[in-house]
Amino acid sequence: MEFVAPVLNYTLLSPILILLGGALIGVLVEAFVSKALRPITQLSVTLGSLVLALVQVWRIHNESSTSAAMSSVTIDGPGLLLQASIIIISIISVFLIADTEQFTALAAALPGSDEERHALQTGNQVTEVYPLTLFAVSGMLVFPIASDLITLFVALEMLSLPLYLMAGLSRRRRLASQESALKYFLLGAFSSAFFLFGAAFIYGFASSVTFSGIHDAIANASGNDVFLLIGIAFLSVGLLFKVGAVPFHAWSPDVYQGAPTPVTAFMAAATKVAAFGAMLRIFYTAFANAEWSWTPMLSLIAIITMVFGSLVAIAQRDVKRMLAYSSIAHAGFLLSGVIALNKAGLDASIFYLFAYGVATVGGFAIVTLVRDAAGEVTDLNRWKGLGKRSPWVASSFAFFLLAFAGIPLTSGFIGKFSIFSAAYESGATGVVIAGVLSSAIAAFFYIRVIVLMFFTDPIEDGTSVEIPSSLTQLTIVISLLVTFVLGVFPAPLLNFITNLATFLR
Amino acid sequence: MTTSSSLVYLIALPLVGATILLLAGRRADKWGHILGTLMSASSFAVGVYQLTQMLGRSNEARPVTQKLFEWISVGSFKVDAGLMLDQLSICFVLLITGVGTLIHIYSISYMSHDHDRRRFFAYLNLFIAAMLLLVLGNSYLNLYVGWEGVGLASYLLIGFWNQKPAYATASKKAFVMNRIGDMGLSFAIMIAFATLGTVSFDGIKAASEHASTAALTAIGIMLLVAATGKSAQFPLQAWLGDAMAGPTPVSALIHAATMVTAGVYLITRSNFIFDAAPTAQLLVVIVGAITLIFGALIGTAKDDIKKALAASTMSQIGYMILGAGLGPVGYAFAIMHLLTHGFFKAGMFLGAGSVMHGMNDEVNMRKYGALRKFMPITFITFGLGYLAILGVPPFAGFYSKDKIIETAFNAAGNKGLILGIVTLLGAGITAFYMSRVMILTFTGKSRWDDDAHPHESPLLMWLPMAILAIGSVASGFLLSNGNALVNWLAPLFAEHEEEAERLNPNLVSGLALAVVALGVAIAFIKYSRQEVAAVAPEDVSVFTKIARKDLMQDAFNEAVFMRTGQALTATLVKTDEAVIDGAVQGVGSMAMGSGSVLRGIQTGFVRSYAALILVGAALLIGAIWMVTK
Amino acid sequence: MNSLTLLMLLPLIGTAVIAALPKSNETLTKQVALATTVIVAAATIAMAVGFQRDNVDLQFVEKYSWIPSFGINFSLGIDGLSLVLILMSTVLAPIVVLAGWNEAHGGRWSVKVFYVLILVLETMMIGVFAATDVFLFYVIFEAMLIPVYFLIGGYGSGQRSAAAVKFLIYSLFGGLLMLGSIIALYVMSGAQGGHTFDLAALSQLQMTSTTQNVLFLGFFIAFAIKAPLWPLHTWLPDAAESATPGTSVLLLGVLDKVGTFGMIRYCLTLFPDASKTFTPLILVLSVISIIYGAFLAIGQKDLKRLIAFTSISHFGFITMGIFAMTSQGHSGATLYMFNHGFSTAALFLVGGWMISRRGSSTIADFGGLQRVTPVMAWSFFLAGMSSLALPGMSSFVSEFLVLVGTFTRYPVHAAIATFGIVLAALYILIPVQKALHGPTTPGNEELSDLNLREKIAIAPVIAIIVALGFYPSPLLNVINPASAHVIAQMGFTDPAPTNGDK
Amino acid sequence: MDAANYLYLSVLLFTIGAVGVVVRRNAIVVFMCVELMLNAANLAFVTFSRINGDLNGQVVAFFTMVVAACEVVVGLAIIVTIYRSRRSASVDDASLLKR
Repeated sequence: MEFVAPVLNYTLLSPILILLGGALIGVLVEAFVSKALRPITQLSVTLGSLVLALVQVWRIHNESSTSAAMSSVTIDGPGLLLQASIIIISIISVFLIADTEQFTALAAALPGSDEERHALQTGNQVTEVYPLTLFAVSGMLVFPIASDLITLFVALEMLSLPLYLMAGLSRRRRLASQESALKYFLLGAFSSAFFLFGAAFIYGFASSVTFSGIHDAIANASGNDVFLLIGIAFLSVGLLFKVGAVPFHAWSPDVYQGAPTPVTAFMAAATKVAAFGAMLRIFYTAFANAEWSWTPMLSLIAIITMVFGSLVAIAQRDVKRMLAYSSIAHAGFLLSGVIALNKAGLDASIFYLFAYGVATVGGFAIVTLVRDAAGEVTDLNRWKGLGKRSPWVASSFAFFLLAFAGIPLTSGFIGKFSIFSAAYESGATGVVIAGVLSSAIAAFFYIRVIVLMFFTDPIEDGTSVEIPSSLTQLTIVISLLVTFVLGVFPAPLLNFITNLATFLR
Repeated sequence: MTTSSSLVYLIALPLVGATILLLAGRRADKWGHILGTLMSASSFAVGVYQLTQMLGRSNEARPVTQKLFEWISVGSFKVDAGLMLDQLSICFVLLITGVGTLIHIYSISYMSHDHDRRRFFAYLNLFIAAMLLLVLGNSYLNLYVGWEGVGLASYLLIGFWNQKPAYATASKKAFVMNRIGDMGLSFAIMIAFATLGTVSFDGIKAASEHASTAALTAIGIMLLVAATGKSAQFPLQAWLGDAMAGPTPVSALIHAATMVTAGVYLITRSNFIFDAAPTAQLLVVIVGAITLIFGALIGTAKDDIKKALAASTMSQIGYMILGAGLGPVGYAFAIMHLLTHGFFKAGMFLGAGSVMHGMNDEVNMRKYGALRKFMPITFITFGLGYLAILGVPPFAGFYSKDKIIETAFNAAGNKGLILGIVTLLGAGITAFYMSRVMILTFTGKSRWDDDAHPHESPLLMWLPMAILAIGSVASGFLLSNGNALVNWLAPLFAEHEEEAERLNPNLVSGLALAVVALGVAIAFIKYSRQEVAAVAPEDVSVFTKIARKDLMQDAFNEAVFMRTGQALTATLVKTDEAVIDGAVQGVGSMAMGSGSVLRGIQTGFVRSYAALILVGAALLIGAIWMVTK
Repeated sequence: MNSLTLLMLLPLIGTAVIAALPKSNETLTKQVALATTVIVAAATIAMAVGFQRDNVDLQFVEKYSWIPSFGINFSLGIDGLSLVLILMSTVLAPIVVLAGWNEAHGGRWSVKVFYVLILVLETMMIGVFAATDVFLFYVIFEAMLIPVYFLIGGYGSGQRSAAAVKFLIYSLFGGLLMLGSIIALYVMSGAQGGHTFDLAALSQLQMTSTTQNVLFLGFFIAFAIKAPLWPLHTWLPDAAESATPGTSVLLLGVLDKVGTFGMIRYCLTLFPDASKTFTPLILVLSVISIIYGAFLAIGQKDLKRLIAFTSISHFGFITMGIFAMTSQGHSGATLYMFNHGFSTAALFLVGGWMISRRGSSTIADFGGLQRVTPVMAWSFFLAGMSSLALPGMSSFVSEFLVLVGTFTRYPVHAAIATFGIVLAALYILIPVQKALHGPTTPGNEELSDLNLREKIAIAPVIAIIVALGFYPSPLLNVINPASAHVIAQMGFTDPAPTNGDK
Repeated sequence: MDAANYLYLSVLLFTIGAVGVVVRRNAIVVFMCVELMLNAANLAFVTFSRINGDLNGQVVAFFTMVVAACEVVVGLAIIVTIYRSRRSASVDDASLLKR
C-alpha cells in the first residue's frame, strides 16, 4: 500500500500555527532574553500572536473545508466561532496572567527555600507561564475543529498538559497549588485513558477514526452496536471530565482554588469553550444518528450536574470554590444545549459559551483584587462590606454574579433563555424544568454574596482592595461591557452566530 | 315627577360648614359655632321652603327629585348621585334640621368651656349633612353613603372626648356594631341588584311587583339587620348605652332624635319590600317587640340619667319598629311616634344635659334630688317631656303611642293579642322608670356632693329646651288632628282596608292609662315614700343586677364574639409565622442542608475522586444499557 | 408616535443628571429627582388626555425590532388598564420623593444612589405596564426586582437585608416559573408559524388543555407571589416592615399591582380556558386572603406590618374581582388597583412620619396624637377611613363594585368577603384608638406636627381619594371599555337579574 | 487464534489499571496504572485495526505512545516537585484542598 503525502491548507490552519510559533518563540525568549526585559517581551509576544491569530480567524471566517489537514480537522462556522471565542477569552486572561505577583518566581524551587527567596530578591522571575498558555490555547483551538479521533485525543492532551503545569505555579500557598496540579494531572490522565479506550471501541465499531466515517457507520448501522455504545460512554467520560460535569467534576473545585487565580480564570473560561466545542461537534456530527442512545445519558448527567452544582455552591465559604461550583452548574446548563441537538441548540451553546467565558474571566479578575498582606483573600466572610470599601469593584462583581444568575439585562439571561428554549424545542422538558429550578437555587448563593458585600458591615482585618493594574482594569471593563451589551443588544452577535454556525460533515 | 335644583343645598350647606370648620382649624375658633349654627339653620330654612312648595302641589306631584351627576356606572350597575324629597323624607328633613338647629344653639352655651368647641360644631354639621343624605338619597346606595356617614359622625362625636380611653372604646364599639348592620345593608343592596337588577327606590318598587317572595324576603331580612344596627335594636343594641359617652347634645340629637331612628326610616321607605315579604315583616315586629321590653327593663335599673334615657330611647324605637312592622296601617304611626319622640326625648336629653351642667357633670341620679327649686325651667320642660313619653293626654306621646298599641291589638290572630299586651306592658314599665328618673332627679331630699352648686342654665340652653317642650306638648295633636300625617303619607304606602277593631280605641287608651298609672304609682311608692341611698345598694334582686348590666348583652358579646375573635386572631398570627412562613424558610434551609451534606463528597483525596469517576463511568454505561435493553 | 418611549426615557435623563451632580450637594439631587418625577407625571397626564376612551385597541403603539432571531420586539402600547396603572405610578412617584425627603439619609449609600434607584425604578414601572411583548415584559418584571432589592436592603431599617433577600428570592422563584412558561410559549409559537413574543399573536396559540393549565400556573404563581395572594404572602410583611415608607409605597402601591395587572393582561389573555378552570380555586384563595389578611392585620403590633396585612386583604378583593368575570367585578378590581395605590400611600407616608418622629413603629408606643399633632392624626385617620372603604372615599366605590360584581355570579364568595368590611373597621380603628386617641403617652408630648412639605405631599393624595370617592366617572370611563373588552373576550356576559326565581 | 481474546486482555488490563489508580497510594504507582490503561487502549486499537483490516488503529497506537511519553514528562515533573516539598509521594497526603 502506498502513502499519499499530506496536503495542508496553511491559511485555514494559520491561527493554530501562529500560536504554536508564538509559543516556541516564547520558549526561546525564556532562554535568551535578559530577566529585565523578559516579562514585557513575553507579554508582547503572547498578546501579539493571539491578536494575529484572531485577525486570521476573522479573515477566514467565511471559509469552510474538511480537507484543511487531510480531513483530520474541519474548518467551519462553529469551529471558527469557537476559536474566536477562545482567543478573545485568552487575550483578556493574559492581561491577568501578566500580573507576575501571582506566580512563583521559580517553580522548581522548594516552597520557602533559599533559592526561591533569592530568586524573588534578585527579581529573577521565570515567565514560562506565557509559552505554556500559548501551547494550551493552540490545543484548545484544535480541540473543537478536530474531526477524527486521533486529532481529538492529541488536542485534548495538548491543551491539558500545559494546564497541569500552570495550575502549580502559584506564588502564595504553593503546597496547595502543587497539590491542585497533582490532582488535576492524575485525574486528567485517568479520564483521558477512558477517553482513549472509548475511542478504541468506537474505532472498533466503525473501523474508521474520522467523524464522517463514524457517522456513516452509524447511519447504515454496520458493525457491532455494543462497541459503539461502550465507546460513546467512555469517550463521554473524557469529555465530561473536561467540562466538569458531575460526577466527573471533583477536580474542579480543588484545582480552581489551588491554581493561581489568573490561571483559574483562563482554565475555567477557555477550557469550557474548547471542551464543549469538541463535545458539540462530535455529538452533532459523529453520533447524531445514535441520538436515542446518548440523549438519556446526557440528560441524566445534565440534571445531576445542575442540581448538584447549585446545591453545593450554597454551602461554600470560599469565593473561588463557590465560582467553581457555579461553573459546574453552568456546565449542566450547557449540556442541555448539547442534548438539544438542533440548530438553535448549537447557536445558543456558542453564544452561552462566549458570554459565560467572558463573564467568568471578569469575575476572577475581581477576585485577584481582594487581598491582604498574605495575598488574595478568598474567604467569603472577609468579603463583608466590600461594597463600602470599594463600591465599584463590588458593583462589578455583583453584576457578574447577576449575569451568572441569569438576571435579565445581562448576557447570562439571554444565554439561559436561548439554550433552555432550544432544549425545550427538542423535547427535553425534564432538563429544562431542572434547569429552571436549579437556577432558582443558584440565584440564592449569588445573592448571598451580594448581601455579604453590600448589606454587611466590613470587619477590619487588613483585607483591602488592590488598585487594579491597567491591564486588569482593561479585563474587567471589557468583560463588563461584553456582559452588559450582550444582555441588552444581543441581536448582532446572535445573527452573526446564526448565519455562521452550521457543522460541516 | 317634579324636579328641583335646590335639594342639594339641604346637604351642601352643612357639609360646607363642616369642611370650613375642619380645614380652618383654630383660626375658626372665634366664630366656628356661629357658622355651624347658621349653616344648620339655613338648611332648615331650605327645608321649610321645600315644604311650602310641596304643600302647594297635588299628592302625585309632591315628590321632587334632583339628579346631580352619574355617580357609578358599570355595565348594568348604574347609580346616579340623585336626591329625592317626598312626603316621608320631608318629615325627616324638618326634624333633623329643626331639632338639629336647636341643639346647635344649645351647644353654643353647653360647650362654651370646651376649647375644641369648633371641632364639635364641625362634627355636628357633618352629621346633619350625612343624615340628610341618608333620607334624601334616591337609591339604596346613596342611602348607604349617608348611612355610613352618620355612623362616622356618631363615631367622632361619641369619641369627642376620646382622651378618656373608655370613651374612645365606646366610639369604636359603636362604629363596629354599626358596621355589622351596614354589612346587612350592603347584602341587601347586592341581593337587590342580583335579583332585581337595580338599586334605586323607584326601580326596586317597580321590580318588586314581579319578584319572587324569596328574594324580597332575603332583601327584607338584610334591611332589618341594617336597621337593628343603626337603631340599636335587639341584638345589636349594646352600643347605645356606651354611646352616652358623647356630649349630651350629641345624645339628644343623634342617639335620641334622629340617627337612631334611621332604621325606622329604612323600613318605612322599603315598605314595598316588606309588604310583599310577610316573613321579613314578622321578624321586624318581633325585633321591635323584644327591644321595647328589653330597653324598658334596662331603663328600670340605670342610675346614670343618660343611660336611663338611652334605654328608654331603645325601647321607644322598639315601638316604632314594631309599628312599621305592622305594615301599611302601621307605617304612618311609626313615623308619627318617631317625630313626637324626636321632640320629647331630645327635650329630656337636653334637660338632663342642663342638670349635669348645673351639677358639674354628675350623671348619677342618686346624687341628685330636690333640683325642682333650683332648676325650675329644666324641671318644667323635662316634666312636659315626661308626660309626653308616658302618653298622658293630650301630650304628644298619647297620640302616637296609643295608635301603635291600638294597631298592635288590631293585628290579625294571636299576633295581635301578644303584640298588644307587650306594648301595654312596655308602656307600664316606661311609666315606672321615667317616673323613677323624675322623682330621683327633681323631688325628694338633695343627695348632692358637697361641691355641687345647682343653678338654672342660661338662656341659650333653656330656650331650645322650651321650644322642644312645646313640641312635646303640641306635636302629637297637630300631627294626628284629622289624621294629618296619615293622609300626608298615604300616597307612599300601599292601600289597606281598615281591619276589624279587636278592641274599641277608647278602651285601649283606658287600658294604657291604667297601666301607666300603675307604673307611676309603683315608682312613687318605691322611690318617693322611702329614702333613696346615695350609692346604689348592692343587696338587690338578681334581676336588678342583671338589668344594671344591660341584661348581660355585653357579657354575652364579649364571651361569644370578642374572646373567640381574639383567640382566632392570636392563633392565626402564630400560624402565619410558624406554619406558612416556616414552610418557606424550611425549603431554604433544606437546600442549605443538602448542600453542606453533598459537600462531604469532596473529601480532598484524589483516589476518592478517581473512584467517583469510575462510578460515573458505570453510571453512563448503565444509562446507555437502560435505553438499549 | 413614540410618546411611551419618551416617557420611559424621562426618568433616565433625570438619572443621568443626578449621576453628574456632586455627591455633596444632596438638596440639589433631591430637587432634580422631584423635578423629574413631576415632569413625568405631567407628561403622563398629558398622555391620558390624548387617550381615546372608547377605543379598546392598544394606543400609543410603537414597535422596534430588538432580538429578531428570537422574534423579540421592543413593543409598547397601552389600553385603559395600563393607562390607569401608569398614571397611578407616575403620580405617586413625585409624592413619594417629596414625602420621603429625608428617607435616604439612614441608608448605607449616598443620597444620589437612592434617587438613581428610584428613577430607574420609575422607568421600569412605566415599561412593565406598557410592554406588549411578553419577553420585554418579563425582562422588566425581573429587572425591577434589583432596584427595589437595593432600596430595601440599603435604605431600610431593622432586618433590612434579610427582608430584601426574602423578597428577592420569592420573586425570582416566581419569575423563573414564569420563564419556564414563556419558553414553552415561545417554542410553541415557533411550531405554529414563526417564533414571536407578541402578546396578541401568542394569545392565538393552539394548545392542549393540560399544557394550558401548566403554563397558566407558571404565570399565575409568579403573579400571585407579586400580588401577594395567600399563602404566598409571607415576604410582604417583612419587606414592608423593613423598607422605608416611600419604598413601601412603590412596593405595595405599584410593584404588587404588576401581579394583578399580569393576571388580567397575561393569564386571562393567554390562557382563557385555564383561567376558567382555575377560577374556583383562585376565588377561594382570594376570599381566604381577604379574611386572613384582615385577621392578621388586627393581630399586628407593628404599624408597618399592620398596613402590609391590610394590603393582603385588599389584594384579595382585587383578585376576586378579576376572576369574578363580571363587568362590575372587573372594573371594580381595576379601579381598586388605582385606589389602593393611593390609600396605601397615604397610610404608609403618614405612618412613616409618625414612626420617624416617635422613633418606633410599635403601635403601643403612640397615643393621644390627635391632641398633640392634629394634622398628622387627621391625615392618618382619613387614610384609615379610605382603607376601610368608607363611602365617600374612592376605595368604597371599587370595593363595592367588586363585591356586587362577584355577588351576581358567586354569591357565597362575595358574602364571606363582605365580612371583611367589619374586620376592616377593626383593623383600622384599633390602631386609630391606640395611636391617636386616649391620653398622650409619655414621650409623645413634644412630637411636631406635619411641616409644610409633608402637608403638600399628603394633600394631593387625600384630595384624589375624596374626589374619586364622589366622582369616579373619569376613571371608570377609561376602565369600563377595557374591562368590558376582556370580559367579552373571555366569552362571559354579566348575569341577568333573576327576579329571585333561582 | 481469535483476535477477540486480545480485546478481553485489553479490557482486563484497563480494569487492572483503573482499580490500581483507586487503590494504590504511591503517586508513581498510580501514574503507572494510568499508563497501563493507556496501553490497554493501545492494545484495543491494534486489535481492532487487525479485526477491521484497517491501518488507522496502528497509527493511533503510535500517537498514543508519543502522547504518553509527554505525559510522563509533565507528570513526573509534578510528582517530583510535590515529593520534594512534602517528602512523601503518597497521594493521600496531598489533601489540603477539600470540601
